[in-house]
Amino acid sequence: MSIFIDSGTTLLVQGITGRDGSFHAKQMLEYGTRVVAGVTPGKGGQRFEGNVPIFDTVADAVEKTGANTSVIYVPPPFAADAMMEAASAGIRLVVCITEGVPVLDMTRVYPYVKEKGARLIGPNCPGLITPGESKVGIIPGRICTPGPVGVVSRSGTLTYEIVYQLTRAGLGQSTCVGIGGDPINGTSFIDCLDAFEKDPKTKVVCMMGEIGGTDEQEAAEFVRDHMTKRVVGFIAGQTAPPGRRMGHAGAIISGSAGTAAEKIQAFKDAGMGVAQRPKDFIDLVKERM
Amino acid sequence: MSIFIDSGTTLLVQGITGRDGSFHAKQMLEYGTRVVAGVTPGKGGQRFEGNVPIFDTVADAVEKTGANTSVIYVPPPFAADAMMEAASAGIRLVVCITEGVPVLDMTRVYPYVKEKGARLIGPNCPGLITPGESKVGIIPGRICTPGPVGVVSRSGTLTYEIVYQLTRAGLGQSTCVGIGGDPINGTSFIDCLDAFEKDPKTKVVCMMGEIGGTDEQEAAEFVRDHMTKRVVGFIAGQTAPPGRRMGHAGAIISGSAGTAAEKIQAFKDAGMGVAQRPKDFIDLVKERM
Amino acid sequence: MNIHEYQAKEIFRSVGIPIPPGEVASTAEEAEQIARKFGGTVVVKAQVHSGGRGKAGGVKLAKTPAEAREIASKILGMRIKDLPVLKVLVTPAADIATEAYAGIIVDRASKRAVFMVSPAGGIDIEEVAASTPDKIMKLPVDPRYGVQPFEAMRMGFFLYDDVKQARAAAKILTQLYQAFQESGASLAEINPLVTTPAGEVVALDAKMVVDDNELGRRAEIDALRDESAEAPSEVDARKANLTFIKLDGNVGCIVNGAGLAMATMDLVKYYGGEPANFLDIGGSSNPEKVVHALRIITSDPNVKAILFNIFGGITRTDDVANGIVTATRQNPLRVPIVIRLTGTNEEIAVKILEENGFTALTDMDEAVQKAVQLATGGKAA
Amino acid sequence: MNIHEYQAKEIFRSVGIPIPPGEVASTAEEAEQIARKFGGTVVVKAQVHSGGRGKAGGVKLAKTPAEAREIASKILGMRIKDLPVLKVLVTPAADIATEAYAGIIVDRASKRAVFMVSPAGGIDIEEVAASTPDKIMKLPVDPRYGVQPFEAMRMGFFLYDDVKQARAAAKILTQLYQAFQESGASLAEINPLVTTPAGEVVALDAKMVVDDNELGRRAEIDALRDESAEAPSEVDARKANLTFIKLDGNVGCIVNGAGLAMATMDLVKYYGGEPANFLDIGGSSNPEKVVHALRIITSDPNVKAILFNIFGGITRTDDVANGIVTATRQNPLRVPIVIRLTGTNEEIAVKILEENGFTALTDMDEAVQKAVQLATGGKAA
Repeated sequence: MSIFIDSGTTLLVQGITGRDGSFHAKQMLEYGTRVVAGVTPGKGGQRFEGNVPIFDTVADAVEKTGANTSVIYVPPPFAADAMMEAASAGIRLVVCITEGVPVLDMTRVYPYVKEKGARLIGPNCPGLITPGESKVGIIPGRICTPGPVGVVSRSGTLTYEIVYQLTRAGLGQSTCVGIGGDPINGTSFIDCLDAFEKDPKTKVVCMMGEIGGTDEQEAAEFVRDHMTKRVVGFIAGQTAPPGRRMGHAGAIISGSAGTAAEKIQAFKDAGMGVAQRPKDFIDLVKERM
Repeated sequence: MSIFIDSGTTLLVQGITGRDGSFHAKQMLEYGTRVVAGVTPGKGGQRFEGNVPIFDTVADAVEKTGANTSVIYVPPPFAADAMMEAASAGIRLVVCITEGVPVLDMTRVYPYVKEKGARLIGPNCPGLITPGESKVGIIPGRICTPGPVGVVSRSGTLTYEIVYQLTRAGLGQSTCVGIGGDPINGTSFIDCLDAFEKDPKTKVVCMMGEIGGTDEQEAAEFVRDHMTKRVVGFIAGQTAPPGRRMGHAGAIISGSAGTAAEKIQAFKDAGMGVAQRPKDFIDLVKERM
Repeated sequence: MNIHEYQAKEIFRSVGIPIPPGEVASTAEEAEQIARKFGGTVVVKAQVHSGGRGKAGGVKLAKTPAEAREIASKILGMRIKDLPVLKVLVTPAADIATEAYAGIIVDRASKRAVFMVSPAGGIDIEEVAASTPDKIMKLPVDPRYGVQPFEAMRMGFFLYDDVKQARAAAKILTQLYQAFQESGASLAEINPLVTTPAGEVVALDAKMVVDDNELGRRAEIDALRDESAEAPSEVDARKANLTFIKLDGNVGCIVNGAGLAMATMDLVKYYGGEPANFLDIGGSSNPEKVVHALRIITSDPNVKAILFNIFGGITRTDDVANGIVTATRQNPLRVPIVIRLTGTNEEIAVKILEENGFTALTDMDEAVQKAVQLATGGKAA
Repeated sequence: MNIHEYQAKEIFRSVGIPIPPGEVASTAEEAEQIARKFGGTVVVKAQVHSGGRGKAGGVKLAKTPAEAREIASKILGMRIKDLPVLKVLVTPAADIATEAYAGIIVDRASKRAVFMVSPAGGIDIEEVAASTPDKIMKLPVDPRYGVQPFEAMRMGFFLYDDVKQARAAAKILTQLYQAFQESGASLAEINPLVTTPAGEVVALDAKMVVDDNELGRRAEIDALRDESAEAPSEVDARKANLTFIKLDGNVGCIVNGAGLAMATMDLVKYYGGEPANFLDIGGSSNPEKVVHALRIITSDPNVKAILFNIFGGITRTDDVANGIVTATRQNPLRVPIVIRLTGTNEEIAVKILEENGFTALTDMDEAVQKAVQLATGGKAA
């Protein structure tokens, strides 16, 4: 078992002929993901890698291939439309990798996708992977291995780092989800924690947060009130100066809200394990297995 | 019993200090409707008829008086905003009397009101009345009397005509609802038929339709498939020439769709009684009691 | 409100839709001059608020300015479905590779503005809908989001295989929706939307109907009204805030409310008469309206009896009574009048009428029967 | 992106918000001339991208043109929170009856643009929020409907009892939302929104922050960027599409991804070092970016060691390796470098580095410890 994606995931790649889209579509195919369709307007009728059919529209692709999941690699000005197109066409899980989507676009995308009953992960996220079954996005497949640890993170590369360390320590993963660090994204920590709680394969969850906002505090409350599984947390940005924007909108501290200290305290108050360094996850997870 | 309104209805009048609003607010008070508040921006703090408090906003009025129903008498350019304000403030039943609301406004009002979980009746409708309990709108109270006949109509004055004849024949009404004749309105024939079907007090339903659209045909199907109670129907506009707009947007026949003959046939196919003249309702209802 | 093709084209141009040039002529001479200016073959198109213009001979090709003059002269003398043609649009004839259809209407069922597009354009879209419904794509627009780029592209690809043409069409459809919204339209249509041999996508015709309820807040659209192109009695009625439609009978009907007005007409027919008109004095009435209504009705020589049927709700029957008194004082009636009125302020109304020598009935069937009797000299009673 | 008060005022004016006149001066002489033109008392306001301008003495009244010159001269020489003041706005001093606050921000929690309004304006709104939270009304705007008239009126009545002032405020708030949307803002603020003794509602200040992600599609907003008002190293970084923040330590960090960059800084500290900066080379990398990153880092004399920490996903580690090779060929390094890289195309990257005399580590902790050691001469190891 796993969350959100598994061997039944049939994937559509939006922007499959672009630089990033084609590169990662190949990686996903190599990993074994069932990439069943691609979309690039004007290239309908062609094939990607001689095999995957390309369509002009998502509606066409879904109708012809029955894809249930979509991953988006289109430039930022077109990303909002791509997410909405996917949700409108009946895609159940929409994963947007694109970085730099205007936040006002997301204020429209969020309710739209919700009304359509789809789940959105991202934007500005690395996607997700259920090791050995399906990879949707850009998380390097070789750093993952199947196992009982659920991973959820606001960061991209930090997720890879920790997954890589877990794998090297023999701690496989059920599913790793990068939810993205933008101010408005589709799936929250709590959504993932809830799914991991219900997933029989997941035994322990690793959660990587950042300074800024209050998502981690709310997630800690959820852990305390609704989870029987053990959760280990980490907060990046302990040394960040307040009031500055650390690379993406997620990582900003305004006033006293959203500091690393405050979030770590919330984790402790919820009875969670707290990793000081990424490598501390290994021992903390092992103790909780 | 009754549908939509009863002695528990606490009413707010939007536009209570206008010409029509003040006139009909008085009529409703005289009828015994529990008019608990009025709204006119800038007149907050005053009282209507020395008794009913006036507020600047619907939110204020609802917070202070707990009104659960609102009736709207504001000029057409402001009616859409008034409907949305009422729904936003937690009003459960919004009745819009205003005639001449632009239809594109209604394309926005309809989903908004629905999202807020409110029921909208109208616009361009006479409102509704549960004789002896509550009157919301402009249906003259003295033409009604309590009883077992449910009345629903797309027209205003035609409703009065028929209710008046029913009353004179000793056939009282459970509730009379004028749903309005605009192309987009909040409550349909089917909504009302469904409510009458569930209302223990209603024994027979009178339904007055018009040429144009297919609402009556769909309502006839509903009667056939989902109703145990008997329904008598009437269609106005048998002599109307095709392709012309008869006074309001409801009454237009385009091509072969929406003619009186077609609608009457649908009524017959559904096993409904059909009144040729308004006065025919009397015998048809009596036969079905 | 209907607007002319040339007016709709101006609106469409203002939002960026590509439309070939064209100029309006009111005389054959003007048409000739315009044709000379454009050079080559032109199309002369009647500007008239009625459908079936092409079938009625209101659209013709002219190869020379002289021919344009001749054709314009013919078209400018026509009446199409009883409406006069007072203007023609002269526009260069276009080379056409393909013809498609694009329209937006307000749809009762979905409660939204709905796009209808079809690669089978140039002909009546209702025929396409009947014979080859799979050649029509309908797309309801969620008013909360507007027409979205991916929706416009889906329609573009439904119309054209070529991605450039699909993109051009998507852009035009988005602009059409903008024009539709900004004008408060209930219908906006391009038929045909053509491709030229060079592959350009261009709108060759334009049609727009505006929701009358929008005119109060859109002065620039209201200003497009061409009263010379409308039936005079309907112009009068509209100015008086009445809804009036002339019919062929002899019982003039003045009623409040469209439903009751239609039911009254039906009842006139039921009792053996023929209604002379549909006339709805509307909800909020005032005495002035009644004065206008009587003037319009009595100007029809066919009318042999006048029937008032007023059921007061938001309409106050005393307003109506005062209107009747004022109007008949100004212009004494030459035909009998039957007044039926009940509802709001009925007692006051009856008093006003009786003090002025009228009698008022309260029963609708009785009033209709009496009016029919008076109009037919008792023959139909 | 921050824009100046005078620029925000131009935008606000363009949507119709009433704002008293004002002109910008870059010299004390210009300020004097403007003050003379306006006559009477003026306010001289520092145009600078940092908060606390008032407390730092960047806003002063001047009763005469000579005083305006003197004050402008002082303010134009200031640095506020390390940013230079290069322009002042000179505007007539207004008579103020009341001061309110009106702002819009994008709110993570509701995932919407949210209005915040308060009748207690003129001071820091966060102080109002802390001390008298009931004096703040928050209203999230449903993006599908925009700010609706009744919502604007509710806020208007929250600010003012007088209906005319409430209506004026409602109009201004609606216009503020329009400016916010049309500019792609993440914050738009009027503080104070004042009433004059005559009862007019007027915006005396204007602040706007634009979402950097919007600039690509809004050339007219992008053109408002004033690079002279930004920290030079951050200007360089932005031009190279890097996110850079200077800190005070001695370990220069070049990392891909904000989370990993922060975690790397934290780990530098954990192992006894001090990060010299935050630098994220972002997702899609190319060798040029790495060249720029190295140039920016090495221009900081405090940097004693450079630490690369690259975990390739969408970033290809071979791009990074090529960048390191190119950059160090152009400008040989004067400080030691520690390269940790793993992930996408790692094998190619390692080969490139080794062929060019670099060694690459794969363990993050090992790399950070080594960099700290090199920077501190082994003292902190």
